Amino acid sequence: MIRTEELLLNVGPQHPSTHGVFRIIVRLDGEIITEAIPVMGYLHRGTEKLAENLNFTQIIPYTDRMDYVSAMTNNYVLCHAVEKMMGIEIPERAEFLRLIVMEMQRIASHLVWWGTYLLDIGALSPFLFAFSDRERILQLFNELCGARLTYNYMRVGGVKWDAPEGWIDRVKTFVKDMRLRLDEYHNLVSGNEIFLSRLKGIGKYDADTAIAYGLSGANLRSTGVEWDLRKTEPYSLYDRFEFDVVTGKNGDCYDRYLCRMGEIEQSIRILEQALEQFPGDGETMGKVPRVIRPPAGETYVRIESPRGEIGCHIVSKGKAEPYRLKFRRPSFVNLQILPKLLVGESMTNLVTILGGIDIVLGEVDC
Amino acid sequence: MKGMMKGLGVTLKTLGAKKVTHAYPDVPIEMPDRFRGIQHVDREKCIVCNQCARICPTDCITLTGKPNPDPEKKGKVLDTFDINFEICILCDLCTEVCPTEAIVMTNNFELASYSRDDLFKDLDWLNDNTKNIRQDNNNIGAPQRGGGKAE
Amino acid sequence: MSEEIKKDGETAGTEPTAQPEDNRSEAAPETAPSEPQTEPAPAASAEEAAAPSEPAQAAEPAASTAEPAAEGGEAAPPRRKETEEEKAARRKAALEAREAAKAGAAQAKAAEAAAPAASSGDGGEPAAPPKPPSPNQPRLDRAVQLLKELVAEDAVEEASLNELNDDLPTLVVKNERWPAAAVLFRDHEELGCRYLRNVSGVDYETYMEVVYYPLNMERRETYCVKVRTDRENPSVPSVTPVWETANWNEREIYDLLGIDFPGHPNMTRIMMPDDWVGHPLRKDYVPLDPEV
Amino acid sequence: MEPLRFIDKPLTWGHAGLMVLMAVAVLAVVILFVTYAIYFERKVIGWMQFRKGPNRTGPLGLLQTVADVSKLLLKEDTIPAKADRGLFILAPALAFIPSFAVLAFIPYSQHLQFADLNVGFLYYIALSGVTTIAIVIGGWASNNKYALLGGMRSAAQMISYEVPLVISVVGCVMLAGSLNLRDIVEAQSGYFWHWNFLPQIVGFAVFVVAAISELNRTPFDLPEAESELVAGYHVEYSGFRFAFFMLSEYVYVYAIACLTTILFLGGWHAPIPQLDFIPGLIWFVLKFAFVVFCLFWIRATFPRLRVDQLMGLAWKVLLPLSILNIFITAACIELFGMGG
Repeated sequence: MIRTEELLLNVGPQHPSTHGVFRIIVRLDGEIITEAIPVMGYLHRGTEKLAENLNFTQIIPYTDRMDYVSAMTNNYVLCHAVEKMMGIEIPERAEFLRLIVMEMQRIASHLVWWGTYLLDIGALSPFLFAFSDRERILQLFNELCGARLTYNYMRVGGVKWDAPEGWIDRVKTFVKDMRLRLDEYHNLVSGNEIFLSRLKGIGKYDADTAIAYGLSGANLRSTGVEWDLRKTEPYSLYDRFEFDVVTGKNGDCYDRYLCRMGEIEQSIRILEQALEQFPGDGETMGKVPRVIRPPAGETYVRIESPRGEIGCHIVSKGKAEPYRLKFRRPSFVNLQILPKLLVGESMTNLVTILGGIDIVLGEVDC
Repeated sequence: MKGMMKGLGVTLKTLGAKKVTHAYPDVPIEMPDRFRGIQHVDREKCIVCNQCARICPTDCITLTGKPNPDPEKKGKVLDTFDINFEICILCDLCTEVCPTEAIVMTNNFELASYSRDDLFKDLDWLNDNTKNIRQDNNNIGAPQRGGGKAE
Repeated sequence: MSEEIKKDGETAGTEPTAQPEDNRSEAAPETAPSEPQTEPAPAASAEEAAAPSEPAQAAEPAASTAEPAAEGGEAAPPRRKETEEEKAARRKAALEAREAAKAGAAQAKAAEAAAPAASSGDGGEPAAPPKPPSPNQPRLDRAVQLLKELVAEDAVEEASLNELNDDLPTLVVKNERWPAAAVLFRDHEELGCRYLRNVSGVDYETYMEVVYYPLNMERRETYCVKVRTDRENPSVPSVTPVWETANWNEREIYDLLGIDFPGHPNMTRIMMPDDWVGHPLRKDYVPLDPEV
Repeated sequence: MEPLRFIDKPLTWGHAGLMVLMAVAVLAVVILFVTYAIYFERKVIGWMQFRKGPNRTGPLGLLQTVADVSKLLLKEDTIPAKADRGLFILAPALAFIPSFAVLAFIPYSQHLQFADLNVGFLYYIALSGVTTIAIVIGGWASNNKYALLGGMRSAAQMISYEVPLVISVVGCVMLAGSLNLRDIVEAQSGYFWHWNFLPQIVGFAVFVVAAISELNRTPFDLPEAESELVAGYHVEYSGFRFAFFMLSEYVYVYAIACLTTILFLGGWHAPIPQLDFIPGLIWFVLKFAFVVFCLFWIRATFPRLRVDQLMGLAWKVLLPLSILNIFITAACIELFGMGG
């Protein structure tokens, strides 16, 4: 008589495919997962608590460290929320710069995702391909604001730095090259039969489930829901540009992959238009009071980060520090569906599904 | 099969492509001027206004002043100035608020050390850190700039 | 965003002639009228009690503007143990008079603008006369009506439009009525909020509040629903059965604020270690080691 | 090179000494190969990824692997407290010995061969199966769940893929009329279209896929899939025990590359007989290097298969194809008089 028993496997916190310090306790029947319990908080730094003792300018560097592969959008959501409460007008040039860096950041973020996801699936080269191109974006950011990852670039009322000499032209060159590189990426991976068989039909959910779980970003759009805050609730200057919301059909990992790759292309489109229309001259800081004190009250502002809807809920009592600052982190919300998706899948698909959700642990744990 | 062949084609093409590897320790990396590296503090320029210590989000700056030794002059001069690079996040806010550009960023970033104690830099060290000082500091947060326009 | 505030932001820059002394004294009225109506009396009075001390301290360094830098320089560098008022005062001391005038004017204007904004959010009453009615007003009224009709007469405690947030219809729902109200929000065809954007918990020192942002994706309409609970035994019915999104968000709020969510399938800590004592985001939370 | 055939002669002390010497020589060659196979693997994959690959240890980084191996050998030998000590120690040795033993029968050129076995190919299959056992033992003895999963995957994979691997070769054997590898190579003499990879195209394809799988290399590197199982069966191994696993893996690369060359690429034969003046050994090495390069190339490009797909591929695709190949080959031999 053969005795079989379930295996309790601890995936993480140090595991190559959890993209940070994330832990899933999985119960395995053979290689089939019967239960998955996510455990997080290893990277919890209490950003929201820290923020209660800091003024808004001081909080901006902390937002860099939440979603550290997409710091620009984090900067933006905080500044945007404060500006909204205070009714500050942003000069057009500053808003253009913000939009350009946010779209570049979206490309950079999706490149990181693409590289690491393919690494999860077992392909080595895409990681280096993606990072060598992301490097160019980081270099451009470095020229713009002096940092490669934690930019601290935006300020309430504008941006800290104007574009340096020739920077816009260098971005234009990059955008042109990026189009070609994107084709190369598709040639390298997107048609590969092994890759397709790994992704198609894996981690599938329908639109209703996605909405019930509050998914956002490519995770939601892969089910066919046309929901991109840049289009549905335009902020910044997005209503001036022409671009499509990339959606999928089946809501599986492959559609999520296509959505994100399509978003890179759309970001390139937006960048091309934005760089053409970039105002030749102008202010980069609006009229901002010396001490930034939003009026008492509260606001919830949301924008489309590469991972989905990032929101910033500020409760102010009219002081320079927020009374309560809460970030709606898309990774955190998107990750909730993971235990549901994992049941009945194999260990290999755990990696595929987790990678497909695209989480950044700095943001999950905040 | 077609997709696999395409992929093989891409990697084969890359075999002869230009490499991006930077021979870093042998060839130093030139950072752009705006790069935010280890601060330089000019003890002559500092007016001990404490702005940098106050804006610092991580409280890594401590400074004290003393009366100006020259009785003719008013105000204070810097006595001690320490930055704890264990917790400094090089966010640039201290240079942004400095009214006299006494604290500025440099393009140096190599801080690795075998001891945490070495990361505690005092005034002498920071004052002597004069290589690659950033030219344009864009201190938009400084009082005379009024948090107004950038340039 | 209300047009008034925006306009004031612009005009503030063009009116640099205001006297600095006047602006200092305006710090007190700034906090008082902007007290939102959604706050109960104790919080407001505490705030007002704190407010007068601020200009008093601020005035002193501002008077000796001759050498503003010296003030900070001789003391040890500021630590977090300083009170908020002291910090604010120091910051002001560092301003030059011209900047202070500008900033003061802007703040005063902002405060004035905020005052009508706050008063307009008074239980669905007509807004202040000069302001055109918001396009969101019917939406708010309808939601209130539906909740009153279909859930319970006492379901809605307050309803207002949040001017700081694009006139967002904001409802305060009675704690016990919240599960039924949540189902209504999701399933009623006129509300149809199948998507829950965000859940936040706020500690207002006299009570706790959980803020929900349900969203109707088809019509792109967001609501803000607040549920209040007392601070001693904070508890808000869980809406995880209604919106799965709430699951981890509620756990996070439980973890960081200590609000219990009866009905939640797995009410455990999510960020902090399981054996952690206290709830860090509470205003009275004392860290074990203040240096860390 | 007649002295090399001494194995067929009666065993004397002299012969035994020679055998030991030859074994040491082969070991030296193999270790040299492994050292530089690893080096070139890293170089080639680096080049394919816009990198330069190892370039800091020694000139052009040529001493990189030497440094790596020295480090592994000097490293503290750790055995997990809860591991099955005996089996844990046994597994790396058990993995390496057969991998080295299979090299004995490989004919490098017309005359250079250590043991001319009549059942050469079967000998390879029989011995390489032992390594599978070693991997399972290693995975089990580590007392680690990841290692156990890796070991089980490895066992399932190796057993599944050995079947199509053997059957795909049957076509070649039928064409040559012998299991002896020298005879198989001799049967492929002539122009390069006489090499088995064209007449036996189906068999060749099946063989390549099954061989890569036998090697546990991308896209079949599931037993040690680092993104899922961290490192699979050798997750608890470090130091020289880990080095032994690595070594046996690369020795198998060597063996499989040799086998591919011999069975399908005409062994030491020149592509066209006019080029016969170049020694056969050089042709052999060239073909061998090409096969090894292809392995690296594939590793740089492909993602990994999933376990269930892997098993499905073996049993549902490769096995029927290779059996079909036997029938087609038999029919061709019968109808068109191909082969011997």
